[in-house]
Amino acid sequence: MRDFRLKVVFNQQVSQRYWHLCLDASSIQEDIKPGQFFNIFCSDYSTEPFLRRPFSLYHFDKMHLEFLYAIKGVGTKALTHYQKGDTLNVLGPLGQFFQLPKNTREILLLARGVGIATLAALAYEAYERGIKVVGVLSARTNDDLVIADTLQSLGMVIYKVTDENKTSDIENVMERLSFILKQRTIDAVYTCGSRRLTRLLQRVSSEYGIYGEVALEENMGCSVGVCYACVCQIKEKEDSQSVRICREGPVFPLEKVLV
Amino acid sequence: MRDFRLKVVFNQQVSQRYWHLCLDASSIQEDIKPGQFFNIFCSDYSTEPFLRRPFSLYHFDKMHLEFLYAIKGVGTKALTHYQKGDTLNVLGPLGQFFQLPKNTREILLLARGVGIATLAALAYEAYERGIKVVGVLSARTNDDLVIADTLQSLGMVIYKVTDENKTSDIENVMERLSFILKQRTIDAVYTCGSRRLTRLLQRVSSEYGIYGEVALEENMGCSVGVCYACVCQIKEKEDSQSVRICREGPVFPLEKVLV
Amino acid sequence: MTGRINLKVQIGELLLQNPVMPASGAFGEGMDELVDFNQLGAVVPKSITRYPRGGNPTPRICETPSGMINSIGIQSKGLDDYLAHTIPYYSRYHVPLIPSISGDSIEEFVEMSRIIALEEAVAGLELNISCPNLKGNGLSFGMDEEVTYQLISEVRQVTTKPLLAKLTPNVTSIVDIAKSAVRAGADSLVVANTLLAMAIDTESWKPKIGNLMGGLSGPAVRPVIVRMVYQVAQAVDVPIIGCGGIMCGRDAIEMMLAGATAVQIGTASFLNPTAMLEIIEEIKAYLKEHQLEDIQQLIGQAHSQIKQE
Amino acid sequence: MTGRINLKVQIGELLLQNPVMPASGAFGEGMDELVDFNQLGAVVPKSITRYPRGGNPTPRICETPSGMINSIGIQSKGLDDYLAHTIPYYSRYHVPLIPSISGDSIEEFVEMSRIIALEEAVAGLELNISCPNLKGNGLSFGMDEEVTYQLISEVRQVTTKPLLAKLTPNVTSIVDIAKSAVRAGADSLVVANTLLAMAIDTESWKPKIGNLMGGLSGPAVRPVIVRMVYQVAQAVDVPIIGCGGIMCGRDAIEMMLAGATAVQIGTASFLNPTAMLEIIEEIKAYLKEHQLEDIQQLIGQAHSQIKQE
Ligand SMILES: Cc1cc2nc3c(=O)[nH]c(=O)nc-3n(C[C@H](O)[C@H](O)[C@H](O)COP(=O)(O)OP(=O)(O)OC[C@H]3O[C@@H](n4cnc5c(N)ncnc54)[C@H](O)[C@@H]3O)c2cc1C
Ligand SMILES: Cc1cc2nc3c(=O)[nH]c(=O)nc-3n(C[C@H](O)[C@H](O)[C@H](O)COP(=O)(O)OP(=O)(O)OC[C@H]3O[C@@H](n4cnc5c(N)ncnc54)[C@H](O)[C@@H]3O)c2cc1C
Ligand SMILES: Cc1cc2nc3c(=O)[nH]c(=O)nc-3n(C[C@H](O)[C@H](O)[C@H](O)COP(=O)(O)O)c2cc1C
Ligand SMILES: Cc1cc2nc3c(=O)[nH]c(=O)nc-3n(C[C@H](O)[C@H](O)[C@H](O)COP(=O)(O)O)c2cc1C
Ligand code: FES
Ligand code: FES
Repeated sequence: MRDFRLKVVFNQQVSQRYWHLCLDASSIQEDIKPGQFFNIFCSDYSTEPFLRRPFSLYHFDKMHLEFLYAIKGVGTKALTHYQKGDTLNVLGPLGQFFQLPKNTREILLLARGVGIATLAALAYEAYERGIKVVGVLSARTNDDLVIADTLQSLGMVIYKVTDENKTSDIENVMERLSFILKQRTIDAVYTCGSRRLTRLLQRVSSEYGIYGEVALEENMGCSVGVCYACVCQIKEKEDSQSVRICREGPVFPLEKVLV
Repeated sequence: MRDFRLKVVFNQQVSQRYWHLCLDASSIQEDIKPGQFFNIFCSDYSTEPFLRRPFSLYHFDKMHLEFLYAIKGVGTKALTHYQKGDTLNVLGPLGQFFQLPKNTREILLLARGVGIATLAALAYEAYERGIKVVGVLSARTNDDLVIADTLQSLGMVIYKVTDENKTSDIENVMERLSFILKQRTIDAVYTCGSRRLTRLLQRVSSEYGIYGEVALEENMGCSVGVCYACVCQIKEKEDSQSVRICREGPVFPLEKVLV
Repeated sequence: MTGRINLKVQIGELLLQNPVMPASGAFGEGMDELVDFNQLGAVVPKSITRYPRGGNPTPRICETPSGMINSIGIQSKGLDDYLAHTIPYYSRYHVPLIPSISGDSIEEFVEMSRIIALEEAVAGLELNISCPNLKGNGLSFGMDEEVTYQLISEVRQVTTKPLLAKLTPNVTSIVDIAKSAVRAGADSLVVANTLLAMAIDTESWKPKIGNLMGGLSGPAVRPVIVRMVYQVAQAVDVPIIGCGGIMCGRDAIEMMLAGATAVQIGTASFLNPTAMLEIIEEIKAYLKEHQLEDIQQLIGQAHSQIKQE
Repeated sequence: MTGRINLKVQIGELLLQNPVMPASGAFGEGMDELVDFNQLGAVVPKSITRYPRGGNPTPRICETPSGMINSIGIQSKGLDDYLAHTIPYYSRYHVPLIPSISGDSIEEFVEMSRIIALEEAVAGLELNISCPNLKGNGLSFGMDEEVTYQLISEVRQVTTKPLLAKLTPNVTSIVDIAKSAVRAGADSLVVANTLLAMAIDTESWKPKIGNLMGGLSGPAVRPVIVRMVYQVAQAVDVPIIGCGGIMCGRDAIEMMLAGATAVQIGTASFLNPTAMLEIIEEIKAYLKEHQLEDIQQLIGQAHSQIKQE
């Protein structure tokens, strides 16, 4: 983990709300894994934001770090001003990564909104390791599901549900999950981006006895585990314990998180 | 006076420390006069400065407002980031302008540093009205005297004095002034940019009984006369009175200012 | 929903057409070319002192991260000039005129209040008991509960017009001072004046303000003032006027959610001379967007949000 | 001039190799990959409480103009864990270790101080008498002269190691509290903790901090803290550690010109994790540029600049 100063390779809008940022990672020696994130300083060119903003890797290889981000507020807006050739301070790689249990042959991803970006990194890794991927991707609009097609084109089975089509309600998602879990042999489930969907997947995975993980989000200060801004509650035996999303997370065993 | 949103026509570096900014003024109906200034919001693209920065007009016509500014700190640095096509919020025209007494045929300008920009506007007006101009321009380096040549090329008599040539000391300037005032019939004198030179010109103009004016500078808050940040002391009979540089100034009768 | 949006708010017996007014010291005649004063909720001119006063040495302002320090020292032409020129000038406008009064002693506050309140054009009085510039080392009347009580109750004797007490944030408990002011008869509290501050030039090693210290204003201080408005709103029943760092409509709304009935705008007018008018428009647009008919529906709502949980 | 620049400063009996140390709560083990702790003037870990404590509800931080609000609530594993893990961890480094202590009562402060001071690795103690999060509505020990005096004098009984009292800025007169702390035996004063603040989300109408209010830090508050350092430096003779909004070497120098002997860096490390090391370099470069041999030549110089006039 270090604070790298990386050149922007491209930073382009890919849908109404989403942007795709690619940085030159040739100077990074560190091992990077899906689920990890970088804390990005996006205020060189504007008066806000004051703090850095955390973004998971969406895709990466030896030469590139790629992020997929949705415009929310000042930070993500400021990030859109960076252009090819500009440099960005990115601190990372940070946090724990997703685990693919031994002998996993097929996984299920349940993602909502920007959570899709986080799980996409895992989808790519699974793909490279020959693990099959089924994804249920949820968003406000179809336009927000830009990467669904990319994943589909790699042969993954992708179900899209959206608010605009009224297909994203819990009942409908539940139905899809049951259908998938009955039809296929899913070895592990992963989720990111929604409390409601996390709770749903907790129920389903415990019912089916499947290993699961979730990646959580919280406002961050330091992103390196010193400030305790980013905590969440984790079940420990009878008790619950407060852990840091930037350090012990953002990826946690699904059954342990209290959401 | 209004807060105009004007397009940048060009904004270019003209010497090591000086930049030349030209704005499209076609939307301005107001009458503008040499000595007046605009208060410019230069922080659209950077975290600083917080307040606006005041700049006198260096040159203007119906279509353009031109400013000549020296890089000092955060504000002027931020201003250099504006490019052709960008827009700038400029509040003005503000303040009182230089007076050319009736039947003036020749004037003397004594300027230091950025004060040269302020007096240049007056030089151009004098030139257009057929009034002869003699200028003693002082700066740290010869490089800072970019517009001296422009003025010279219009037929004005320009004396350059600089710190680097060790010609800018008071004695030497005094000598030049005496020489000019003896050789020529100067009807009025004007100064800007230096307390020392202002005091010198006060002595000289009172000795020779010549009308004089000075343009002053001070940190500004509102620039429209409401906050009383920008005051200076003016002699009133026996007494002295506090006046606002943005409102009663920046141009004042030379003999009245207490510097 | 009728489509008509109500922006009217009540400060004591004053009904304001909208909650936006200038903060004293950042407003005055020079702005009339830029701002139609008749659009404002009220007008609050620069604080007036009993006798003419020259003010402090320059530099009188400097900028700081997201803020500025000022130490003007209440330059003023004195009460006589105020009665002769300032009040008649503002009488032209048909929005409430609220002179801000800055005395050197309780007696001066009382004397000025009595005289100014007699003017028909004057709708209410703001008592600047918080100016950190007047006395040595930044002290002010509003730093002491007892002094605050005494000052306001004595002024209360000489006028029935609405009294707005402008509190200082430079205190351990603004709630105690606020309660004291209300007990003494203040009809409204302006929360608050500037935070006492200082900046030093690392080249000259000298303070950036001629008077060494001054008052910090601008967005940097807003979180402190929002907190104080919230605390004071829990403790007193009179309307609060939020003042400190409001730059846009959202900032004004934040202040009102915290418990302010109206807002004052200072520093924002330096960055954008028409800020007050834009803030009024932005508040209107916010209400429309959120399908609210009446600005009253915002006031203090952060409190109810918490109680609900 | 020899070309060697002295950055050493003295805090009580502690000689620091340079004046730059972390502010408690914005520093910890997770930073060792980024910062060589041996380069710092001292290390100050997160405040420790007597018993394990979960801390406050999230969100625990939010950003504000040029600053941030935090209300962590001193999440801590308690004293036993601190003795077992934290102190041994920092013992590896050869810079002074200054634990920050946060008690719920004077007795707890005394008990923890006594136990922690016994550890050989501990060079001095910082008493966090200023945390605005612990008690209802932002109260803290350091808001009262008497309580401050009593707390520090009782702790003074149980250890001879240097005591640093971290003051709160949320008071009417920080000078009175500072004098009280020094009278009680504090060897140094940290000026200061965070300003009590609040921000409200204009969409949800809820406070942006789970605990409603929190402490404002970052460059927004620096002018207030510089003022306090300046005032306290005039009033007491112990070394002051300036803390609040220092982002770069120039800011540290401003604090020292105001009268600080050393500085603590908090929020800056969030924006730039190597900020502390860069600040040390920038101070060195500043001294070189200004042909100064010794950092002592800066401390309190704003005061002499004024006296000279
Ligand atoms: C580990 C992690 C990975 C993430 N990965 C992605 C990703 O791949 N793509 C993506 O689009 N988004 C991702 N996010 C979310 C992203 O960080 C937020 O959308 C972004 O910070 C919003 O900033 P803003 O200034 O645009 O919005 P703001 O208007 O400032 O805030 C919008 C919301 O963002 C949240 N927020 C504000 N500050 C922070 C902060 N310091 N840290 C975290 N959240 C904050 C607040 O809860 C707020 O409601 C991730 C978040 C975390 C914690
Ligand atoms: C009426 C008037 C006309 C001017 N005309 C010109 C001009 O034509 N060309 C030119 O180059 N400069 C001009 N100046 C000076 C110019 O305003 C300053 O150089 C500029 O504000 C410096 O800003 P900065 O942020 O770059 O420097 P900073 O580092 O912020 O400050 C450098 C110096 O500028 C002064 N300063 C800071 N803030 C302000 C403020 N709000 N108002 C005034 N001064 C301030 C301070 O005294 C400081 O010492 C004029 C000033 C005035 C008052
Ligand atoms: C230049 C300046 C002058 C001020 N003069 C006065 C004054 O005369 N009386 C007063 O009560 N407040 C005065 N104030 C304080 C403002 O009224 C207001 O309380 C403060 O600036 C905070 O609001 P803001 O952040 O919107 O500026 C002054 C503020 C500034 C910036
Ligand atoms: C996230 C966070 C946690 C903090 N925790 C503590 C703490 O545990 N004890 C303490 O004395 N101060 C704590 N502080 C206050 C800092 O030590 C420091 O006084 C304050 O942040 C001002 O300095 P800065 O502007 O450099 O951040 C904390 C500050 C932040 C931002
Ligand atoms: S963000 Fe600081 S501990 Fe996680
Ligand atoms: S800058 Fe406000 S009165 Fe001149």
